[in-house]
Amino acid sequence: MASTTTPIISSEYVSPTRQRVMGFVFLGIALAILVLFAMQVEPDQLTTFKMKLPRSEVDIPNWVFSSSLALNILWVICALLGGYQLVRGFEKRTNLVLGLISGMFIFGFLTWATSGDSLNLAGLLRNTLLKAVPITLGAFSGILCERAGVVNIAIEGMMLTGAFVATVFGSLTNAWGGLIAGVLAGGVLAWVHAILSIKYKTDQIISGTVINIFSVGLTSFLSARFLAQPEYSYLNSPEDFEIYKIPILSEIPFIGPIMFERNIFVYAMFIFLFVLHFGLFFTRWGLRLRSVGEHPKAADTLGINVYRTRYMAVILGGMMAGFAGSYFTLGSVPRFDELLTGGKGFISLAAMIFGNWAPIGSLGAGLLFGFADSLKNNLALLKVAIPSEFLLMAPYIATMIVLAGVVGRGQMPAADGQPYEKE
Amino acid sequence: MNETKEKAPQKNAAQIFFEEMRGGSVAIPILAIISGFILGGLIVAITSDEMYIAFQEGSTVLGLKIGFNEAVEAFKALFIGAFGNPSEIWAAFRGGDDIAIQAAIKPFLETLVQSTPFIFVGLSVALGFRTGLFNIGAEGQLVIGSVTAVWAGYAITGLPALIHIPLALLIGALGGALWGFIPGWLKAKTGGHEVINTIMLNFVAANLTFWLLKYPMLAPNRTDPISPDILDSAKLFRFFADEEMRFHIGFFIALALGALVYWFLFKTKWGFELRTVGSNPDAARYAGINPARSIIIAMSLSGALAGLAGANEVLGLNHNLAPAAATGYGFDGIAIALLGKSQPLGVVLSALLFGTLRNGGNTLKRPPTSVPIDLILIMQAFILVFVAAPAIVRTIYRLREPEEVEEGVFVRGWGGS
Amino acid sequence: MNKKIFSLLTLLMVAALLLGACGDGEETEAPEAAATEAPEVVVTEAPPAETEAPEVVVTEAPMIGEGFTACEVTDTGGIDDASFNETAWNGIVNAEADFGISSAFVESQQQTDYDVNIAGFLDTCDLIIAVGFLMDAATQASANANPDQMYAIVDVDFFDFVAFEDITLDNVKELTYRTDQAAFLAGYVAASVTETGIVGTFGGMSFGSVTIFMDGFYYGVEYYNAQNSADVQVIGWDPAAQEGLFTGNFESTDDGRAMGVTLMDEGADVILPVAGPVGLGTAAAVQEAGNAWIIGVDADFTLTAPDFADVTLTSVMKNMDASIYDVISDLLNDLFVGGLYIGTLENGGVGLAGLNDVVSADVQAELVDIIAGIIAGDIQTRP
Amino acid sequence: MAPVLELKNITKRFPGVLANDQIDLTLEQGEIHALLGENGAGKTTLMNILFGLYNADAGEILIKGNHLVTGSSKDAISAGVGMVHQHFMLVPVFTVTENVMLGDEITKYGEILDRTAAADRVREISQRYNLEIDPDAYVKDLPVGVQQRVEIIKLLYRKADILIFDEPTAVLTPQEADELVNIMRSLVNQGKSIIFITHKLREVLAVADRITVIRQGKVVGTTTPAQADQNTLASMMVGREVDLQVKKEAVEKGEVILEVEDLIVLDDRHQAAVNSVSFEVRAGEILGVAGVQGNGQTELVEALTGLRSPLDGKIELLGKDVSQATPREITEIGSAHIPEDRQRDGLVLTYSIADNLILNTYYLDPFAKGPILQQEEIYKTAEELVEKFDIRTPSIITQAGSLSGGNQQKVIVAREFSRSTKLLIASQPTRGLDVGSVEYIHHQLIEKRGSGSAVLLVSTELDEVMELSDRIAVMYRGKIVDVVDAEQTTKEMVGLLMAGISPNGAGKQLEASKKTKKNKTNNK
Repeated sequence: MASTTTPIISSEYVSPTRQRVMGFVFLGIALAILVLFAMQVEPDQLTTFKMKLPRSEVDIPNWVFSSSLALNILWVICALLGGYQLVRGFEKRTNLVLGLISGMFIFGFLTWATSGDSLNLAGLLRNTLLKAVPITLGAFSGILCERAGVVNIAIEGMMLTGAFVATVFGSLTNAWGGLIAGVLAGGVLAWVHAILSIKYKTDQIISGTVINIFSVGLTSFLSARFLAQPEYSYLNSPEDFEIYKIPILSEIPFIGPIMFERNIFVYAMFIFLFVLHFGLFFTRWGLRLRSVGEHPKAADTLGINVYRTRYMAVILGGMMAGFAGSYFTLGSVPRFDELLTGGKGFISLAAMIFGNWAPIGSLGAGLLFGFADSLKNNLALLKVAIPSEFLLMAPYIATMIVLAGVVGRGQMPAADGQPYEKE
Repeated sequence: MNETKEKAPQKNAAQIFFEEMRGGSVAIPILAIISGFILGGLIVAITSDEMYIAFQEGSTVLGLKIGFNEAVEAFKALFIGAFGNPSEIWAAFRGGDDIAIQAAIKPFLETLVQSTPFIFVGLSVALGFRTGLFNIGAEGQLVIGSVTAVWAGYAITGLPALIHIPLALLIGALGGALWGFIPGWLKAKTGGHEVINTIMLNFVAANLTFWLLKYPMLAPNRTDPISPDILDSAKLFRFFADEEMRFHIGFFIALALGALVYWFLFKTKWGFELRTVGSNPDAARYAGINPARSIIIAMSLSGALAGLAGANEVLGLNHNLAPAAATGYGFDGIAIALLGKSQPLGVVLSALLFGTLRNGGNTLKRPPTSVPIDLILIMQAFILVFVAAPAIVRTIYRLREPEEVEEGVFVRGWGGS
Repeated sequence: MNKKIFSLLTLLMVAALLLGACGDGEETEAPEAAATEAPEVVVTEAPPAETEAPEVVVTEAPMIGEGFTACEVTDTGGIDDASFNETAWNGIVNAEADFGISSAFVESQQQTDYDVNIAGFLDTCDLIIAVGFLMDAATQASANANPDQMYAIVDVDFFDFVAFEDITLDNVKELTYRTDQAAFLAGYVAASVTETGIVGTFGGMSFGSVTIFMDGFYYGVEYYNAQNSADVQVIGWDPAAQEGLFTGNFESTDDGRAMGVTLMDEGADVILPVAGPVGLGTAAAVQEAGNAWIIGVDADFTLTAPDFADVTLTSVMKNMDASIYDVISDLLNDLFVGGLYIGTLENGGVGLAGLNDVVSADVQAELVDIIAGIIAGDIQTRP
Repeated sequence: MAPVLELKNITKRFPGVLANDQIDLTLEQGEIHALLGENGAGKTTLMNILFGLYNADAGEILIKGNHLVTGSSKDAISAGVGMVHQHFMLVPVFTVTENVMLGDEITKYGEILDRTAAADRVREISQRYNLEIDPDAYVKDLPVGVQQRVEIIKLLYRKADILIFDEPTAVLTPQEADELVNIMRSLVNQGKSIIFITHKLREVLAVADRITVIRQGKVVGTTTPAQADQNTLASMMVGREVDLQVKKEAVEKGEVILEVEDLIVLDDRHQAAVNSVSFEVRAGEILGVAGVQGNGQTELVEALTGLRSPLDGKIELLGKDVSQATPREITEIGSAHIPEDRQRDGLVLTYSIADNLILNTYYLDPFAKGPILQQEEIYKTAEELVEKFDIRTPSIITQAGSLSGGNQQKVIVAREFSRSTKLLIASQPTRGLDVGSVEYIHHQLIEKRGSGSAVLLVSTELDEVMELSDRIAVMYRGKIVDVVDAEQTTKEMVGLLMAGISPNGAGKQLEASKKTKKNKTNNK
């Protein structure tokens, strides 16, 4: 390709400028930890992290340490890493180190915020996990579609419809009935998206926008017309999924109660993570799906039915979004309210891009969003002097920074968003 | 090829119209709107209890009849809500009483009031489309525009209306422009996709506004997050003394901007640059146009137009700012720009349609029809599908295929480069 | 049909609440009511006299409301928010059943809708009820322009902030509520049942009509601490700084759930969510945890969200339904006077719903004294 | 014995074009059958029909006497048909093995890919047919010639008997092309049959057993190399006598217009696509840049036109340093540019011809006064240019996209030649054009030279460079291997230079260039 406006940077390449910039970023973080946190705490203050969930039977003592000592160690490590980056450079591992240092900054922030107080770390992580569930599942939906070359901006709409349908059918039958219905509803919308974008070659972003508008309209319309009416209120109390404690795993200290005392949505997220990763990269199904998203014509010449593969991928993606939507009404709160997804579908989209179109990356991005979302509650409780509105903004700004290439550009499927013209 | 135009580079309006008609450029939106209404009516019918009761207790025919009536009643309400009652209008004009005429045409004027922000956001999104940008953040730009405009409305004092109003509008536009500039700059410099960035900025704008209203912009002596009222000198001129006749000059400002955007896009070299970048960024670079600069300019202008929508709402209608000042306009803007084929004239017409639906919808949701206003969203979605996938409409109504592709294609995918 | 039965049912609840012991006659019709009947707290010793007359003759009276239409314009939340808008609506529904009036509602999507929605009811409605402080200006403007039209507005006391003087319009009833008084009681009750010594609260957005609950709740807990030399902590609200825990919306039940979980993680076992339907998410979290309590807001949660009746400790009642019912009744009986109404414990405008069995009889008895104290003005319920 | 392949009466219509008109073709066992025709004659369409990528409107296909139901490449593949496409059908981010097995995967436990077994299979094939390859390499990292090998292995993996090569030499050096011929021969010897699509007469005569010529969708005739020569084939292909020679007058060389010194340009992957290149072009001469596609020509032209800023070195245009100038500055100093990809860079296909004719002068008087475009002036100029450059169009407001390739190129030529410039940079100016248009463009270039302009002609068509240029600079792996006088060199010599082999002592330079960068490929 001759004249693209921005050069494509291969994932492994670290330019000298970037090396220096990153070095200064690392040092900046070190300085921030020193000035903002380490110098603000009294020498004798303690930070207490509670490691046990309130109802958990697995006992584990609180984690108590000196705030200032911990903070001083943190900034020194960051400064050393920054110095090394400036002088020698971590090359390929720059992003890894950036992740590490970001982690230390966050830990430093928590240590500072909690100094002289206590914070339930286990609870924070559990909330992070739960908040990540719909986002990650939504991102999986995006991955399925986009790996096959179809942009799905309609995750939000599919989630919303999935949540609505799951509520109604969950109320009429049981949780499983609701789940199946919600998943199918997502699939039906995706089928429409597939027809529009694959058969009619409508711009995929427009097609997605239409589905979003339609979903908001339809669910709100039906909700106002039926669910809000007292005589139909029985349609808005679905049976939801109970917590299922996994026998041995839930006994593991700290991690057990956080991860293995949850309902099926959390487990499903991990199962889908494995299935999707393995399926995409280690099976015939995945190889073909990805080939259709990378170079559909090549796939076509090898006898792979591009249209059918894309239909399949998009419909599966829609079902995944329907599943993600069902989480809201069957896995979280058994009740549908207008617009209850609150933009999570769009965050999913960001998480997918953030996660480099890969299931594991998306989970990471989902956890990051979940963490930011949960942390703001804890910070409000710790009376950290940051207005709640700014805490609410944090995840979105973080996404923009990541997208701006601070962490490096991802590898989008080459044919993403391009309709395939057979003739 | 049309033989008549061979030696006539300057086409007149009638020629353009017939050409467009044959190619479906005009026919398709019209048929799409008709189809949208039919499907909307269908939804009203199938969600009405009365129809099912009639099915159970009466006959199928009766049920269908009742369903049909429900839909007709709904659209009647929508029509009267949007344009007024024809017989009343007729009577009022015959009577010649000013007050009665005012009352009779009030729904129609209210439709124009409701259309005004739609024109602005429609133009905003259309300008982006023309430059190959998908501005999904008109919502956030609108919010920021209303914040800055309301600030200019109450904080700047001592100016005559003739200066204060344009100044407040300008500051509103600048606020929106800033909120468009950010994703534009990010796109041009880092390739970060504007769809994601504008979505993110919508959330940021909402939270930022709430904080501003809670603290720096909180009206004196109040506790709830609400800004002070703007000064009288910043209020957009209203044409009627009656408080309930909200028709104000904003509508004409919007129309003027429509003309301005048309002139800018199609009659100036700047517009030529933006459209070239939108149609073929590689060719634009080849032709010496700086696509990065064009992207930044286009996003800023797009933001400015959306910001004006917000300014229009606070300066013309609300006169102060509270949370939930305006919602949903971002997606409406996309729909309007698509429906209007990103042509300023088309955008104005589509915005009038949306204003009609919105205002009519307000009547629709009141008794006796009590149809949730969300119906119009569903109808809009249908209309859009048909516009975006003209092949469907062509199949249904058996139109011929167009020969030429249309100008202005979006950047596909997320990569941004 | 169903709708009528439901209306009747709701009416009975309200009647039961307002009149305390007077509810006996209708018991058979309302099986769900039985659950709430027993631990009833009598918040109003002296119900307003003028409401008593029409109330008693519910079934026999001729429908004096024929031809009268009452209409509600909601805030941006839906009519079915299980709290704010819905409670107000119930007042109209009750009046509909009692007086045979007609009713209508319309939901607002955004600020610019308020004018339109109010104006849209001008021709058809005898009384327009605007719900929410955001409709302040729109209602005032409309009322000034239409002196013959009657209005009621919830949560607003008209005030000219520039001239710094109160505004009273003859055709508008401004309905405001000292919910801090009722929330104070809830705080006291919460402090009495907590086992962890921590109770929590959060809001939807930081509006005055929201934080007033949190203020009262906080002061109620403090009062309990002072009276019983206890050390129950409130997390999620700091009345001095007027900062606390907020979801940032009134829609996301999932956020409500997360709030509940977070508060429980930090040890709270009684939670007051002041966030409309978001609170139902908290209720779901509390129900799942099993060892905590939720306090309902605006309406009695055991009625509006019966699924969570088992974890509902009590509800802070903002009896918008009753006061709107009264406004309609006054209008029908030519007793209407424009101006400010302040719902208090004294006049029954606010109150505490039925207490869960877990609340000891002692505490119930103490509440009676506290109510008296508040009414007398001896106890401070907000900063 | 029945022919291995028979195409009967194949007809295919595209909107406005009859691409294939009742075409008959037979392929015998063990032969190389060349399908010869101009660009746009319908060769590729025919093969795409055979391969199931397109559906024919009429006609039938017989393979070893059996009907082939077309409509899916799957059927074609299972019938033993394989195709090496002109644009490689390879997924760049997949490995060689993954590309080879895609669509016919070796799996274990049902669905799970058995990469080891597949890699073994690839290795086995590559040894048997002498096609050296690393099965685990990513395709995006391979040079073009090796990518072509992957394509061939893909066919052999599928046990294809009928191999179709679509313009396979377009991206190869003459030497690589010769090697390909050897590979094709050995494949035929092992029992395969080959259809070889090309428009290059020389290759046809060298390789084919039989030659079928098609023109405008129709079969003109079938012949053999023994019965035909270049001229008869050319006239069959074009339909009239063609003069393959270009006449050019001697022109006095003038001042130096463009001077390039030690230019280094990075490509999109941050590798030096142009590595220390120096040359100059004088007024009144055509400097041809020869070289196999992807040896840095694209990046060189981009640097010269301001589309890509060079890492180092100097570019002087009319004495001004323009190495960091913008495209507009360079245009204004006096450079015209016919871009390599006219549809991507040269035209806005959705714009009218009139707008395309002012694409880089729209802001200048008289087309714009202040910010306002002067529509009448634009139309007037457009009418004149359409007339002068003989652009065949219904009107000047017709969309450029609806014109034929030749007329599109004329629009660009009209635009670039209507400005008075001292330098013309023409990149692949005749790619994909019919013979008539090629003649026209060649004529225009010569005329430009005659008018005292300097012309830099970049082309991968060696014949074109040889005929038009005064001097020829040969590029190989980002270096200029040698600059030779067109009069005093031969095709063979330039061919060797294009392969990086320097017959007269430029070897040192080459050694250096080999060290600097390997894996240099274009990533088209």
